[in-house]
Amino acid sequence: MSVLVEATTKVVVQGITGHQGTVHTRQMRAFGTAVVAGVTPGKGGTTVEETPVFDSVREAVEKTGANASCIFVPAPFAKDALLESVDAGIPLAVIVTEHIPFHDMLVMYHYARSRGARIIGPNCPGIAAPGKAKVGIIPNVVFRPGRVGVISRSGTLTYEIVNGIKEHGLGQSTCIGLGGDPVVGTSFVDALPLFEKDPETDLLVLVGEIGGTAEEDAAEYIRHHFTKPVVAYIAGRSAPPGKRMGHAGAIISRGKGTAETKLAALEGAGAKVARFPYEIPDLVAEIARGQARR
Amino acid sequence: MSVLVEATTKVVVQGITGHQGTVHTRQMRAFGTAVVAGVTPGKGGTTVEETPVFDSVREAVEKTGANASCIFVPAPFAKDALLESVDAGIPLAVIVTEHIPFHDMLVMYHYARSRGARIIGPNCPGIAAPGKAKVGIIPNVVFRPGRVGVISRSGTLTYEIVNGIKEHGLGQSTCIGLGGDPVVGTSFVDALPLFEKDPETDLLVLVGEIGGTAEEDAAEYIRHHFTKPVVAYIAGRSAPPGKRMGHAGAIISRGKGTAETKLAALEGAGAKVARFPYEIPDLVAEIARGQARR
Amino acid sequence: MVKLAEWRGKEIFQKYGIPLPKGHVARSAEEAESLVRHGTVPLPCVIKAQVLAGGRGKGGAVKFAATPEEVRAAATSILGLEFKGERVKELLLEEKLALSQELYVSLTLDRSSRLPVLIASGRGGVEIESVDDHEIDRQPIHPFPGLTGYQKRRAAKVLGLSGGRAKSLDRLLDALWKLFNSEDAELVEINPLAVVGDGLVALDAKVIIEDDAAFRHPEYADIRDDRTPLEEIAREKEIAFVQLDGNIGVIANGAGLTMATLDVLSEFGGRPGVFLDLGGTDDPKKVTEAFLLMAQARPSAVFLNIFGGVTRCDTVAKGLVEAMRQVPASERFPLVARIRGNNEAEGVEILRAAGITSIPQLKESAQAVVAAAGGRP
Amino acid sequence: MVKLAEWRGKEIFQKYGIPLPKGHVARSAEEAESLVRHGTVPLPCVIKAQVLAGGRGKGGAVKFAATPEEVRAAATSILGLEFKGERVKELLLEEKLALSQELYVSLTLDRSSRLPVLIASGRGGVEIESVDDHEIDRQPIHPFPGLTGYQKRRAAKVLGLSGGRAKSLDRLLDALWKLFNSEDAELVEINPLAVVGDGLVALDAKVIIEDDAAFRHPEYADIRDDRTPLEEIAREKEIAFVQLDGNIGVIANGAGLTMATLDVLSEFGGRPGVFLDLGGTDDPKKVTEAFLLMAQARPSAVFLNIFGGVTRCDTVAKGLVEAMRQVPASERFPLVARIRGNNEAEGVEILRAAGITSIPQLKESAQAVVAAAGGRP
Repeated sequence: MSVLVEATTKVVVQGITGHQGTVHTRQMRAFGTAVVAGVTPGKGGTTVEETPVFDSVREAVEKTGANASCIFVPAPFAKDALLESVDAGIPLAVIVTEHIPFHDMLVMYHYARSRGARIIGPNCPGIAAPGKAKVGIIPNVVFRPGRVGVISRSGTLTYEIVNGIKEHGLGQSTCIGLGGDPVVGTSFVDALPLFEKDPETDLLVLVGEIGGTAEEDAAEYIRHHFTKPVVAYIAGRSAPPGKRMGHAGAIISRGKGTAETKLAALEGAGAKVARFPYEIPDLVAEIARGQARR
Repeated sequence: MSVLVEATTKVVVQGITGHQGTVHTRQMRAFGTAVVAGVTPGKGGTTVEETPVFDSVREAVEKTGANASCIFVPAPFAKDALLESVDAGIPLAVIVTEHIPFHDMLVMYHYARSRGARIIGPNCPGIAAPGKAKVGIIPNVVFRPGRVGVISRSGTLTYEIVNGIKEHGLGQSTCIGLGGDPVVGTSFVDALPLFEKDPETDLLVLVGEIGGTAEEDAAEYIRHHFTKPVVAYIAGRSAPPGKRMGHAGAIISRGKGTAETKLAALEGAGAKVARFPYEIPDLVAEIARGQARR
Repeated sequence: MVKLAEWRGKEIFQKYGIPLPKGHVARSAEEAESLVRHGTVPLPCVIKAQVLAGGRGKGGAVKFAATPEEVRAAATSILGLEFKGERVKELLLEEKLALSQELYVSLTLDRSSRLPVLIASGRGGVEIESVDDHEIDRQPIHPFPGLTGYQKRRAAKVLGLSGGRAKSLDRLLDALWKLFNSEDAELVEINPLAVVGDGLVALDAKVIIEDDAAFRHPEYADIRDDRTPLEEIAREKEIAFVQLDGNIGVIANGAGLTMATLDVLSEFGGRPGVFLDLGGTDDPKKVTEAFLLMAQARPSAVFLNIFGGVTRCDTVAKGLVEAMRQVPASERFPLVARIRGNNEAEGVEILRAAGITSIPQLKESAQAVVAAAGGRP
Repeated sequence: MVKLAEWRGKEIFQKYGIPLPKGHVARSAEEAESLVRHGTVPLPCVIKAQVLAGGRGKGGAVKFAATPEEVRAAATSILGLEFKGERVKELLLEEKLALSQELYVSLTLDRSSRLPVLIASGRGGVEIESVDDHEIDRQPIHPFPGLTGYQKRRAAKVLGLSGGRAKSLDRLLDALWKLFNSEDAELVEINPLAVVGDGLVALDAKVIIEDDAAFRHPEYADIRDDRTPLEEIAREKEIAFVQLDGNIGVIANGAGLTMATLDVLSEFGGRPGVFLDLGGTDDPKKVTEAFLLMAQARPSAVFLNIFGGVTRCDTVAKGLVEAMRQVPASERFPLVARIRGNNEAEGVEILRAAGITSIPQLKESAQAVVAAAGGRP
């Protein structure tokens, strides 16, 4: 058992006939994922990367039993694509598309949730469980099966860190790139319980960024509910204060949102804090050695 | 354990300062119900029937721990009242108000559901578990504690039937008047599982009406999932064909909706069918005797 | 429910940008002729009786005309009709379009799922009830996200539309969805929806507005269903009142109890003719008014069957006694009363003091009223 | 994000029926004077610099005037200002209202709950960040039912409004909620919201529109944030490009990796000055354009730090080599490259053939670029 995806996960790629859709269908298949269907309205009946293409998700589900969706359709149509996936009964949608208006995501998130479906993303690299399945775009080369879980708000930085873990001779259980948009389908707090109960994860790497309060929320959760060791890294420690969102935004994240508040919260919750990405593998290895000794 | 309400249920009455709100607060209290609060915007700080009145449901919940709401506010404001109750975290709302536009109810129903709250009604007499609590307006005089469950789409006809059961020397476990509006918060199908798992209910009386497909849906559920004996009555057997809702409505309920289809479905599912209200107590008594013998 | 005549439905369609044929209403043959002479409605045109019932085409209530003289003749013949019990007072004249296909779309409520449903069929132009189930597509629409792109694409596929026609459908369905919600409609139906060239045109319009939403739609307040005068008075007094064939008047409270009463009366050979549902009133004056209304319907006998909840038995008894005092001797009727429930003892006592006996059991009281009305037993 | 100047925000407010003072924009002192002389703006009036930064009142960018001459003088003095780095080019002249109270309301997004939040405070007219937490009320608004009556009642209570003022707030909040959604706003803020007589008037308007929603708001396409010319070019080419103080140029892909790179460079004493995020491009031409843009910023050294995913290493290498060929000798810069991930071997080989060594470890490569830029180590 891994987190969210299994070897049995059957993926439908929405927007499969686009460049990214096609490229990553190939990559997912190379990873060993069962990509069973693609959807592009009007292109039903064709084939992409040996994958049958349907006009609608409903048909794809009826014909192939797809139970996870990977969405590449352009931002203006992403909301529709997600709603179609949810209404077709698919319980998991990874949205790779970037630049989706957050007002659209508000509807997508709350609707999916009310229907019992989970969104990962948008603007995210997706999920991968080495040796099982990948739904998304994380490069295959960074993975190696193992017992380190990774959750991250970043894209390429996740690849960097996951790769670092591999190069250190360790491997990953499941890696989830959550995306860093204002409204995400799954936040650290939503993902943590999944790793907590995953028997294949021994310890967790959490990769955050400045802005928002997701890391502070995560720290709160870790303090009270998460029993596995955590290694945390927050990118942007030295970033100059960004352009502010306006006063009201500051009111919401009052006294939160900086690298300092995030790092303090995570350290306070018992996480080991890495100051730079390349420190993560050492910290992970140290904990793993300690676990092996017990 | 009864269905939906317990002796520990704490009721807030929304619209308590209106005539009906006040009258039925008194009646609920006389039934033994813990009516802990009332809400009428602008009337906070006053008292009605020894019940403290608050400006908002949130305050009522904070101060009194209310966990069920009984809504009497006029139709144009009922949607707002329900949303307020749901947002205040109240898991059960009985809406007595009639004439709520179904477009409002669509929002109320789906929103409540997405937030894990249950609506009974609208335009309904509510719930009563004799000896425990009543949330709604069913006359106290018709009840006597016992082991017969009652679910009904009707109002006064429910009183008639519940009273008939009492006059026959039997008593009720829980009685729910679901209301007969186009969009109801809880239908037969939603209520049946509650009675199925209620250890205090030995058999169930189901009171339906012509129109819609709720009884046919119930029959389908009973056939497959309901193990207790059911006595069913459908009002309107001799009613002349009503003004039709238009063609599309007929398309939805194709071949359903008449007394004949409903009675046939219920009989087919194993229910004992009463032809008139006054036949119900005899059928119930007969089953109860059979159960006692076993 | 407020059923709108075709021309009113089309006025609303226009407001939401749903494409329509060029047309105009006429209330006389002269007006009809003048509309085409002045070019307000182009020729050839179709002349349609503005009645609420379906099946107008077969019933001679729809005619075509190519000249002003033909328009006048057609208008004259249709205006004289009584169509399924409704006298034709208004006509809709519309240009006759060269259509290549007739489709069907509607939005209504599915009570089971508590979701609006988009219904589409390629077999338009006939009563949808006569269309085979497998030729009708139903899609539930969740009110939160509303009508989505994929649902509109599916509808286009079902209707066999592509290109400009699919785009036209996309816009039309958005408009229909908006109308359904903003106007508090129970039903919006376009049958037929005509394919004309590269676009779509709504040839008919059926719109039913929900009564309960009347408080936010004063614009429909002047539209009346066809009611009897007494029904109209009852409506103004907010008393549910229905007149049918039959000679027994029934005053009850609640639709379920009213229907059950009807079932029992029928069982014993009674012919209930007037139903008056007191609903949840707690005002003796309203009860009196209801009885006076009932008296005007001249029933052979009246059955009062009340189970007191919100409506208390003593309130009803008081109202009844007052009404009996007011009813003129010529309008008196035999009365059987059955009052049960809240404040039953008080109510029974009030009736007894006025010389009226309340029979507690439904069966016995029903039998008594059937006998009083002159039927068996 | 598109921050709208006050007068633009108020144009939108007007569209949604939010009550405003009588006012008009002026772009010169003459125009300002003429506006009051012609009565377009009544006297006395307030003259406000149209800059995006807050704290205008304290900064001399807001003045009052009672005569046309005073208006001209005030306009002249404000138009000359450079306010927090922004030159004042536009003024908003508005009637001065007799207000009895200054309130605060706004709508924005709470990322944690994924819900819009209605923020209200009785302490308006000052920067909301300076107001105590317990004087600020936050209510989450669910997008499905939208803003509800009970939430508006709570806001009125928090703001101490009743009667006509509460009714005015009710309408204003409905308008604000509609605006927030229909205009794809990140933030709508009214501070101060003035109590004037029995009603409310928005004295200021802060509206920020979300960039990602630009595709459905062509009306905002002409509004530019204050960007440097290079930033503007980058925006047109859809390359994320930020200029700050510092001498090291950083080209990376992805915001997280860019920030992490910055953290590491800073650790070793580097001063990164230009950030260029390639994002998820897979087009060598775009990489070349990015490098040419970077060259124009004249960095002391450039650090290319790419982890290939969607962006493949060989694509980046090709684009880089092409760029190096095009950069004029005068604009050449020392380059440290680190390319990892998808097609790493191919990319490294392409660079090697062009004489560029990719340093695989982040730490070592960062140290190398700091050294190349003239810093330690």
